[in-house]
Order: sequence, then C-alpha cells, then structure tokens
Amino acid sequence: MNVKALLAVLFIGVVLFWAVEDMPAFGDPEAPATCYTGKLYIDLALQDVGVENIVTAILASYRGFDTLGETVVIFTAGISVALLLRRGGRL
Amino acid sequence: MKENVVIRTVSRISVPFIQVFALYVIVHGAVGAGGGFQGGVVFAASFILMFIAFGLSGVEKRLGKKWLMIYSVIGVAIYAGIGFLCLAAGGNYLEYGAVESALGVAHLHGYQIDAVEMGIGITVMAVMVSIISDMSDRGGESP
Amino acid sequence: MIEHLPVILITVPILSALLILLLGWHDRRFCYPITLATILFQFVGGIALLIEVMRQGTIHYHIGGWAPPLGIEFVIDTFNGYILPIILFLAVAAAVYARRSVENEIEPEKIVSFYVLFQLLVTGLVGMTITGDIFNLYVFLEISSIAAYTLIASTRRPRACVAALNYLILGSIAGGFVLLGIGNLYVATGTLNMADIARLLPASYGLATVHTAFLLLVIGFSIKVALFPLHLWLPDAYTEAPSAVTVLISTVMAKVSVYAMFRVVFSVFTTAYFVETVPVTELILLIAAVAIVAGAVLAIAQDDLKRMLAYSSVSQIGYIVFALGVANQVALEGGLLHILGHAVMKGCLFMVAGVIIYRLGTSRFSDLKGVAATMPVTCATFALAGASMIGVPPTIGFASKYYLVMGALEAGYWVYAAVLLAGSLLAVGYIWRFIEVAYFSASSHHEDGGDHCPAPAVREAPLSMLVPMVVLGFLCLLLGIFVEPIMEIVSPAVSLLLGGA
Amino acid sequence: MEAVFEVFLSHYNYWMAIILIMIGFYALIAKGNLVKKLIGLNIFQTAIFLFYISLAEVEGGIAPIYLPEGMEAVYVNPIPHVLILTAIVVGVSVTAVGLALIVRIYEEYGVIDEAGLLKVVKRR
Repeated sequence: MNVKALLAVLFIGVVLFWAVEDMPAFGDPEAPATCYTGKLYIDLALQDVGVENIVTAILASYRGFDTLGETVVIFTAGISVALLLRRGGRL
Repeated sequence: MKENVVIRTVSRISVPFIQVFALYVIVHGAVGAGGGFQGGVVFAASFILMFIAFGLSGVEKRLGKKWLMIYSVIGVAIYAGIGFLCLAAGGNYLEYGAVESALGVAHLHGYQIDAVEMGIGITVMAVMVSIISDMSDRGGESP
Repeated sequence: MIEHLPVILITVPILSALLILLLGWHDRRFCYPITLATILFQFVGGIALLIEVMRQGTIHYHIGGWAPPLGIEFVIDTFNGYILPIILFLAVAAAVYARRSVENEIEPEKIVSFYVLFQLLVTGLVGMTITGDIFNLYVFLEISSIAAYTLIASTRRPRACVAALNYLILGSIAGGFVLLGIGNLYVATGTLNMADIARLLPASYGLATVHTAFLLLVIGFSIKVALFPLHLWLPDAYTEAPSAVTVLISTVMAKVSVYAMFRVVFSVFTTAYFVETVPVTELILLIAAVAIVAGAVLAIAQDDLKRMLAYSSVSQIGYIVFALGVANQVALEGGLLHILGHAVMKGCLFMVAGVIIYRLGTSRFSDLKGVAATMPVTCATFALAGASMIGVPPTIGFASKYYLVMGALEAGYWVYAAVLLAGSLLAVGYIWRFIEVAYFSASSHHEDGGDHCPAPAVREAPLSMLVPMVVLGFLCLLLGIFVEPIMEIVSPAVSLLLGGA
Repeated sequence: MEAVFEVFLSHYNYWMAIILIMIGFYALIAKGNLVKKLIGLNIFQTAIFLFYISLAEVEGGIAPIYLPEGMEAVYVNPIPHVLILTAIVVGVSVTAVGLALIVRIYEEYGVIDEAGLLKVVKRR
C-alpha cells in the first residue's frame, strides 16, 4: 500500500463525494442540464439541422468544431505513434 | 504462426460483412444510432482481424502504410474542407445552411453532414490501423 | 475576411499540418518553410485581431452560425487578444530557432512528423486561447498535450521517453480533473459556454458541486502550469526535450496554461465567487509564495543549466499565480506583464541553453567552464535575459515585479511582498552560477585539448539560432523601457478580468 | 443513516462512478508497472465517461433519436453523449501515445516497472 497515493485518492474521493449531495437525483427531469440546453437541443434539432439523430445533429452541426478537434486529436495520435515507433521509411 | 484453416476461412468470410456493417453504421449516423467514429472503429476492427489471421506483413503490403497516412489526411481534409466551403459560400465556418442557400439545392446540408461523418470515419479507420500496425511491428526486436 | 479571422487562425494551420505531411513525404525540405510560413501567418493574424479588439471591442465568432448556448463561440477580448500575439511571436521565434537545432537533435526520418506535431501543438494552443467554450478548451488542451508528449520524446536520448511518459501520466490526470470539473459545472448550470456559465453560476454559489468544480479545475490547471507541489513532471520534461521544443513548451505552452487558469478562475467563476463567496485567495497566495521560494532554491541546487532553468520556471510561475491570489488591479497588471516578460526571457534563456548544447553537446555546469571566451554573444545574451529574470531595472522583469510588489503592498500583504523580493534575490543566486562558470572559471576545453568536447572548434552557433536568441534578449530590455504602450493593453484586460466583481 | 441511504438511492450512479474514479486514480499513481498505470488511466477516464453519461439520464427517457412523426416521447439529454464521444477519442489517443512510449522505454531499458526504471535511468 502506497500511503501517499492512498491519501491523494482519498482526498479526491472526499471532494467528489461532497459534491454528490447537491447534484440532481439520477434521472431527475428537473435537473438544470436537462431543462436548459438539453431541452433546447431536443426541441430545435429537427427543424434546425433536419437530422433524426439528435446526437449526430449536435456532433456534426451545433458543436461541429469539437468534432473537428476530435478528428485532429486522433490524427495527432496517429502521427505521434508513427514518430515514436516507426523505423526507416520516409516518415 | 502455424497455419490454421479455420481461423483464416472464418475471417476471410467475415471481413467483408464487418466492412459492410461499418459502412452502414457510418451512413446510418444521421437517421439512427451510429456515426463516423463508431463506424470507423468497426472498419478498423476488420483490418485488425486480418492482421491477426493473416499476419502483419502480408496485409500491410496490401494496404500500404503510405495509403493509411494519406487516408487519415483525406479524412481531416474533408472535414476542414467542408468548413471552408461554408466560408466560401458566405456563411460562418461549418454553417451548412450557407452552402445550401448559395447553391439552391434542397437537403444539401444533410449530405454535408454525411460527408463530415465519412471524413471522421476515414480518419479514425486509417489512424487505428496505422497505430496497431506500428505497435505490433516491433515484435521480437526488443532486447 | 477579417470577421472570419478567428476561425481561420485555427483551421488554416490544421490544413497546413496536413500539407506538411503530404509534401514532406515527397521531399523533407518542404516541411520547414511551410511550418514557418504558417506560424508567421498566425502571428500576423494575431496582431490583426489585437488591433481589431482594441479598436472595436470584444469579437464574438459563432461557429456554424449557432448562437452561444447551442453552438461553440470564439471570444477575443483584450485579455486573450493580448496573450495571442505574445504566444505566436514566441512560436515564430521558436520556429526560426528550430531548423538547425532540430537537424542536430532529431533523426532525419522523423523530421516530417516532428514539424507536423510542432504545427499541431501551436494550433492547439491558439485554439485554447481564443475559444469561449469550456469543453472546446478541453479538446484543444488535449490536442496540444498529445503533441507535446510526443515532441518531448522525439530526441535520440532514451531518457526523454521516460520524461514524456511521466508528463503523459500527470497531464492525463490534469485532463481528467479538468473534464470532471467541467462535468460538475455542467451539472450545476446546464451549459458549456463560458459567459453563459458565468451568468448562471451566481444562483448556485452555495452548492458543493460548484466548489468541487472550482477545486478540480484549479488542481487540473495547476498540474498543467506546474505550480509548486504539482511540478514534478516539469524539470525532466524541460531538460530532456529537444531544445526547440523546450523553448516552445516553456514559453508558449506554459503561458497558455496560465491563461486558461486565469480565464477559468476570472471569467467563469469571477472574483465574486473566489474572493467573496469562498475566500481561497490566502491559500493561493501561500502556495504561490512557497512555489517562488522553493523553485528558486531548487534551481540553485542544480548542476545542469537546462534543469536549473526548468526549476526557475517553477519559481516564476509562482509569481504569475501570486497575481491571481492578490486579485487587484495593480497586481494583476504585474501578473499579465510577467506572462509576457517571463515568456520572452525564459525563451531567451532556454535558447542559450540550446545553443550551448548544440555546440558542446552538454549543459552540465562542470563542462561549461570558460564558455564565455568562445561564445561571447551567447553568454552576453544570457546575462541580459538573466538580469531581466532577477529584475534589474530597466528590464521587463523589473517592471512586472515592480507592479506585483506594488499590488501586494496595496492589498496589505507586507510579508508576501518581502517574499517576492526574496525570490528575486534567490534568482541572483542561480543566474550568477552560470555567469560565474561561464566568465570567471578557467576554460577546461582549451587546456586539455578538448577531449570531452565533441565539436573540436567551439564557436558561436549558426545565425538562425543566434538571431532569435539575441532578438529576445534585446526585447527583455526594450519592453522594459517602453512598458507604457503595453500597459495600455494590459490595463483594460485587467479591468475586464476584474469586471465581474 | 436514513438520510444517507436516501441520498444513496437517488444518487447511486454518481457514487459508483466516483468509486471507479478512485480505483483508477489509485492504480494510475500507485502501481509500479507502467502498463498497469495506463490500465488505471483507462479506468479513471472511463469512470469519468460513466459519470457524464449517467447525468444525461432522464426518467423514462429513450435514446435521443426522433421517433416517427406523431409519436411523443421523453428523450434523454443528448449533450453528454456528444461530449463523451469526443472524450473517448481523446482517451484512446492518449492511451495509444502512452503505450507507444512504454514500448520505446522497454526497448531502450528492458524494464517496464517504475522502480527498475528509476534504477536503470540513474545508472546511465
């Protein structure tokens, strides 16, 4: 048992458990997240984007830039692994 | 690796089905569960099955590392390019509606979303396969 | 096209990273010019944005045309308008410096992917700077982090891999904490746009969820900026990375992390939360003071130039975070000025270390005796930037520390003001160590035939490495003398940060 | 006690995610084996994803895909799903780079645990 690590973990655990009591209950339809933007997206996605899958509508259109960032992240990872492990060749 | 007829035959049969399913998942992203990332990973899984069944070097030769890199570039370029298309059409970046109204074609932004999903799928597929092949390339070389 | 400039600053470099890869495949010589041209373009764009912000006020750019609570928004106000040209200028300097240094330190077949990642790192950092959406900030944070892990490990030295893995583990913990913090904020407010969160947050100031989010975000960014007890990844990473990468991450990446911390603390939580509702400023001040002293003491204890500078970074980061703790107009002006000043001088000092490694192959003090005789320009530049690090007037280091001390006195923190001055004195200690070794020790290279010196004829480094170094050295002086025009940008930026109160 | 149990019943999803976060975090910082550290990192990240996904839940909600016209339904909150799709990719990328670094370290030093690595690195 690593005492220092255990203390760090317990600290984070206590902080996170402390937050739980003020969170909305599981599946609460009145939670701020669900009432505010969640409802907005569900109401608007079909007429704004015209795509049945709301997740896709947000992914590709509303928050499309996050997804571009995600694609760049995976591209970065590919180049990174190539840099670290590839021997010879032109790259 | 010892020759194993069962594994080779089964994977030879199942790889095309996996790939068709992957394409379905990508294209189906707009109307149901699915999307570029998920489909790309499934597509990459079919190649990884081939790696396992037929050995690394043979499949790599067929696939070509150069082409994997080019595919991953194409994927990102499709995504970013569609964004620039929207800029050129006078809208904000990634504002699909701008292209639609500039060209006057109905439902164009649905196709743009599909294209974007394809871009994600291509990049994810290429990068996953290239990571796996880079990593498993090194077997037997360690001290 | 000026209204689309914010997004062009990020997407054109992404395309150019792809271009570097494709053309680099064809011919390796294409990589460097494209990288340099793109970063120069970004720098010019950054200046244009700053001018635009100063003239017309905050720029909002809605990606995809979706207004904030739904879409992602780029916001450029005076604060990040001020940060953007700084980081891009230093990126240009690092890119100019990189060419020869990279040829020396990195295997030729890795150069293409090196420049691709270099470009992506700069792009990710620019994205972190101008985004107004907190989750988008996380995405760009990870782009830049992944690029940085690999760039650190891109040298021939195997120890670099160990340093990079350490950084990866701590960086991922930081990323995880930031993600958890964002999640808690999202639970409390239901939105991800920074301005929107700041608008909705006062209603839930009493919730434990918000306190937890604050704590997690601050811890996460503290790991990223290497605030004292969480700095463990920094010395190894800075020491083992290739010189050009060290310059880039120690200036640009560290400053952007500090920016992100300031942005989250001041623009998302606002002073109304962390000064009045939950008084944590005393704690932040204490940690910053410990960081200033401990970083400087550890720097004095090192026997390697690059490692010493790395610990000095820990100390200087303490100064910037100190400004966050004081949180009044004068101290924050000092803090923002120190972001500029520290970027310029630490970039210059790491370039000196890189030049010395380029010629001598080592940066251990025992091997650098009398190096001033053979590399006069390099050592003179070190003395200039070192003076700025100590805070000798009229350098930029003096100006920023002057404002910091004034701010601390204004807020009544006499003890902490003394700590700031003590930090400067300790800086004399570590800067002097190199000066003493370089100028006042007998040269070992000439006397015993230079047998532990790989380059037989030690002379100044190539011009493309010297020029950015000397330019940064003189900037330490010039910015210190002409500090007034900078204050004209800094003052409104600080008012904007404190504006929430 | 009663009150704690009440909180547990209505918030158990967060409790589970936090317990997993703690397990992963412990493995990440305390395990000596580098690969186990990365496994810990994956548990840590996946637990965070679980936290996000569980806060998307709405009682009686269905997946956020529109039903055919005319049918009414409660949909779960779609944003956490989108965010986590992005975060999963980031997690995969970090894991890939970390494993690549471990492969390099193993090739150079022939060790894969932290204590051994410390010894070898010091010796050189």
